[in-house]
Amino acid sequence: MTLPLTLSVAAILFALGVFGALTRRNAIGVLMSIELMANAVNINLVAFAHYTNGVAGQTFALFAMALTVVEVAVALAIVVLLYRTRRDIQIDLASEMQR
Amino acid sequence: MTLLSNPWIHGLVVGTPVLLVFLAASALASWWERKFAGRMQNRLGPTIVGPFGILQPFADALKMMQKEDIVPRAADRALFNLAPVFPLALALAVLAVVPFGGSWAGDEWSSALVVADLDIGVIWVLAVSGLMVFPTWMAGWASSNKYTLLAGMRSVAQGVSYEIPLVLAAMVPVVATGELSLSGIVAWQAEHGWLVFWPPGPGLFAFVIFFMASLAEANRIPFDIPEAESELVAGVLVEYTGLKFGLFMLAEYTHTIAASVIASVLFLGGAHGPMPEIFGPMWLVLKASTLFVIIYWIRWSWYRFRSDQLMDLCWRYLVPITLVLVMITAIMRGFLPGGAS
Amino acid sequence: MIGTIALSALGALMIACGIAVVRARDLVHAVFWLAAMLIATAGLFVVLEAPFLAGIQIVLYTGGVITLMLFGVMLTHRDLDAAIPNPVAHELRAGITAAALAGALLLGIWSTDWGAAKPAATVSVAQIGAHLLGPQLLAFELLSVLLLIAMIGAIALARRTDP
Amino acid sequence: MNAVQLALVAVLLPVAVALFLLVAAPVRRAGWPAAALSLAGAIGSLIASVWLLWRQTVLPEQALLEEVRWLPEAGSSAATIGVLVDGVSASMLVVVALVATCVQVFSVGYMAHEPKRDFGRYFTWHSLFLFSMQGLVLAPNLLQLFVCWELVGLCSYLLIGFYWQKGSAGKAAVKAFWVTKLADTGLLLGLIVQYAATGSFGWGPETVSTLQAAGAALPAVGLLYFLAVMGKSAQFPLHVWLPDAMEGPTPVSALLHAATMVAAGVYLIVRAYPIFAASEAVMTAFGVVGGFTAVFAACVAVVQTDIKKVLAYSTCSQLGYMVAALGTGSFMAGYLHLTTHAFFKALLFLAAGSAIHAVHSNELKDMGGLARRMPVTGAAFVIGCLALAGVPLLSGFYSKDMVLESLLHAAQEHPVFWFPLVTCTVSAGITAYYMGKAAVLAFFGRASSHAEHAHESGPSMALPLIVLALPAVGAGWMTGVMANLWGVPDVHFAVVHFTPIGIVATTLALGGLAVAWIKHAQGGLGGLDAAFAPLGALARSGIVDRAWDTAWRRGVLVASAGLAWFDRYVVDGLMNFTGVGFLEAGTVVRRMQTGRASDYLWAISLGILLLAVYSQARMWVG
Repeated sequence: MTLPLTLSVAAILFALGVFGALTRRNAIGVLMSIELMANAVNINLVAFAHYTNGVAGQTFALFAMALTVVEVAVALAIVVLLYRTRRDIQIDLASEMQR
Repeated sequence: MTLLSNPWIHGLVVGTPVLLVFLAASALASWWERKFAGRMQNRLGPTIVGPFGILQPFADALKMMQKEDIVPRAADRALFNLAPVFPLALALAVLAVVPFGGSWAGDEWSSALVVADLDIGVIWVLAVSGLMVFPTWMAGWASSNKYTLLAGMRSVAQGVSYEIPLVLAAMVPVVATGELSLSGIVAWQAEHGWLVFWPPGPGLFAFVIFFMASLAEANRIPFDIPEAESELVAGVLVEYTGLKFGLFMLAEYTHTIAASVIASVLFLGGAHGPMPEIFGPMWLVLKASTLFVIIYWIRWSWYRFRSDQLMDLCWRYLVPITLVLVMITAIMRGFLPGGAS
Repeated sequence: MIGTIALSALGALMIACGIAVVRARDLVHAVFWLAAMLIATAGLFVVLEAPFLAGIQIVLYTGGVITLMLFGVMLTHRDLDAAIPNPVAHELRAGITAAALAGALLLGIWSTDWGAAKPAATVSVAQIGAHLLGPQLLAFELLSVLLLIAMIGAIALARRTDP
Repeated sequence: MNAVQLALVAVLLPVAVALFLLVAAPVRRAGWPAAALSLAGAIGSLIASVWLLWRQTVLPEQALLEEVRWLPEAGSSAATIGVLVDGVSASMLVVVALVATCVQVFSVGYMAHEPKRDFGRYFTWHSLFLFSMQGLVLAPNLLQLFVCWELVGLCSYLLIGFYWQKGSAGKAAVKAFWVTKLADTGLLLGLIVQYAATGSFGWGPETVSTLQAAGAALPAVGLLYFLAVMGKSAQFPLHVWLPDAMEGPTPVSALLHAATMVAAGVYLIVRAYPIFAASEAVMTAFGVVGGFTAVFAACVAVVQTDIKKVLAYSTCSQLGYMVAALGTGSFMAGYLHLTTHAFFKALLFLAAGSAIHAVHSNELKDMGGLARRMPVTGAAFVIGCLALAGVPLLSGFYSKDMVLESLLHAAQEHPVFWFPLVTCTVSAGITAYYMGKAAVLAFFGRASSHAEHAHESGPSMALPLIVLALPAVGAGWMTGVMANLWGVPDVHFAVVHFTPIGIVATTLALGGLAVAWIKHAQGGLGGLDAAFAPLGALARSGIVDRAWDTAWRRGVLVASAGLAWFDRYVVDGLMNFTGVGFLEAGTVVRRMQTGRASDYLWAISLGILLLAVYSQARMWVG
């Protein structure tokens, strides 16, 4: 009972993250939504680890956390750079790649 | 006994006195500081309320309760009102994992009098003190005041920076003893010697750096850039009045006390001392008080670092030094008792 | 039973915080909602008997990620943030997609027979450490290299190029 | 050190030097340090080689094979690289290292007037060459041999074109390169055929038997390899590059185009002998081509007036001997002649180089009477000349005698070998004549105006001449030892021996020398040229080159034109069609690329959703 419950929470959080990433126009907002998704993944890892006696699950969650921190650090550096070059961080405005 | 073995009930039984004692101590600390500062500046400090003015903090509390609670119009009301709640709670939460006493069973020391003897006590302490920057920042942001905003920003920068030497310095006891719980660390020290002395070298340096980083985390002089009365008026507290202001002030003392206690536990052997084990809490109080006095001694005799000097000290000196210390400790661990496994 | 109740409560809290994160108009509020969500996750980890991870979750996420985000918000804050509203169609599209995704995942979760899944014993920190420096040593070392690279990369990106 | 380690030192020391010099440009450009390093590498290689040879001589060790896997293939590896140490490779190793060391010492004096950076470049290529050649010698399989084969080809190209500022040198280098490349195609194709048929690049008995079982593969592989040999060892009609290669510095000619690199072709035959020996057609081809090259090149040599060209054609001719001898199945005769020839031809070239250095001209008419002014050089040239002519007791006599004898034996069994027998015997006389002529014209008689002020070269040039003169004289006496070393059991050797064919050849040789002395002692280029006039005209008209030009270049041009058409309209057309198609498709697809991050994110989410639905659906269905 507890496992599917946990997984459901994670799934809903993941979907919320998707929704946020799609609707947020601010780059940091998008980043936060991605954090939601990453967190959902971590919950899954820990939940499965709890039910499979797996040290590996927790280790992987640990790795995932470290990777998230890395991702946020670099992403925020990019956001700051974006802001510095165009005084705005609306991601829809950064669309040079279109052409 | 069976009832006490339930962690929740145990926590309640031990936690309530701890909570009360430390709240009272925090209150007293404000009186004490004023006295101390007065003496250092050749003044008398509070004298009117109660003997030696000892009831001054309670008078202050009464005064603050009477003051009008002002919320600036431009403020972010929710955050503004939420911010004062956290600091005190967090500062007290740190104390939850501290063993206040202990006893010998043959050659084995076992720590006791812990609210919650977590296996990951050190992590708990670091996590909670890591959270400490948020209320400060919250207050700074929510006030919509340029001074508070600047103070909040500095606070976050400083908190994030000094978090690293703090964590790394705290890793020295962890690595040396192979324990993550505070009671385990204290037990190790009781059996093998306090970590400031043993292992010789890294323990002492780690202690000094841990102490410095704690000061920075608690925004004490010489690391009180976030407040910096002379530049930022009163730091993040500019817009706060009445009880909220009082809560912040109380939390500041609690925080300082908690930092002293943690440093004593991690490096000075905690409740371990000569004399029978019943005096354990006394030793801890003594050690923490000494550190507390040193903190205020520094506070009233030192000047404040400039912002860039602060960052310089952290990133160019403390972080590399603590990294090296952790490495040295890891190597020495092979030669320490219970190490070479 | 207590576990289930705690899980449900924490889960509800987390979902509420999650909704707040994606819908909060003020970015700063969103950051704090996110912080709350992450701390609630740490609580969830405690319930799932992964206390070490809970601690690390708080240290890393709140100490690191959230602080960084606060910085990001501060450095790039503008009052115009709410000025450009999303087209309704856009929101609708996102909502349907997310809802469908949640539906599909939930369907999958509840239609699977987890039958034999029994909670295992708490994993000690020592076990995690042994696992990290044993079977996962290579990944561990690679991660440290990655962290270094990320640090250098972030500095190189955000550094001001003018002297 | 054990044998394999010694071999590795011999091969890796030069490459270390070469790589260092290639990378460390300042050292290379400084000139002298580069020469010193290169020389040190060569001497180290020589010491290791001699030590190795000594071990192989005194210790009756079996062939040692040490290889590492390379070119991974499913389950195993398709190829290996390594070293194969046996008597054959050990002796060749010494020959190469000795000649290379002598040539490098010689070059220090000969090239002293070059600009520093050219000087350094020269020695860098020399080190690279030494490595490539040693690698070729030690190759345990045909693939490594092929790689080194191409590397020596590259070095040859670089060194022929050393004076690239001079147009003719550049042209000669390019010519050498692409004539040999045409031939190398044979080696490459042969390798492909062999690998397809046997799955191995080796030359061992099992490979040969597999090849044999594959029917036509064996002669095909053998002939394809022989094509490469013809190119590298300058066999008619692929010899055209060798005379032109004389554009390079004379020490280079001595090392690459007389003693070692051109011998690589013959060495290939020696190494992969089982593959060739198993096919009669290939062996016959050896005999015919070798025999014809021997006499043809000798005749052309007669009419040359450039001392280096004389020697170059002479090299062609002698390589013909070796090939023909190997065609008879006499491994010993061919390989012995390779060894002795390496010494005396290097000696001849270096002596000629010394003379050229003194008179600043390649032409025989600009020399004369040099023996008195340059006694060491003169003596060296005469010794080399006599050895090449096959005068008894000198090294050339023994090997040539053995070649002719083997041809006689073969002729008694296969009539077709009468042809190489006759041509080789005749060219023994012609060789003696043109070498005598060259020696007499250059070193005796009246000095020309150029030669009057000539004087002996410095020690760095004289010393290698003396060192090389020793084996040029005495290598033949070691025939017995070498036979042992190479595992050829039934060789009966005596320092003084006469066979009927030997007497005929010796008589012809002495006669040739006598005619040369009589006709040319007073100077003058005339002599027997009249007899060879048609051939001279032929050589001067460059008809072989012309033929090549027509057949090869024109042919290639026409074929290229066809291919170009195909490329332009069919291949490019296809490409253009594809490109335009994608461009058009792109303009359509481009509309999907809104450039808004959230749209992309939406697409990703949709993908995840579809995956989730798919996995669910599969679970329900299955």
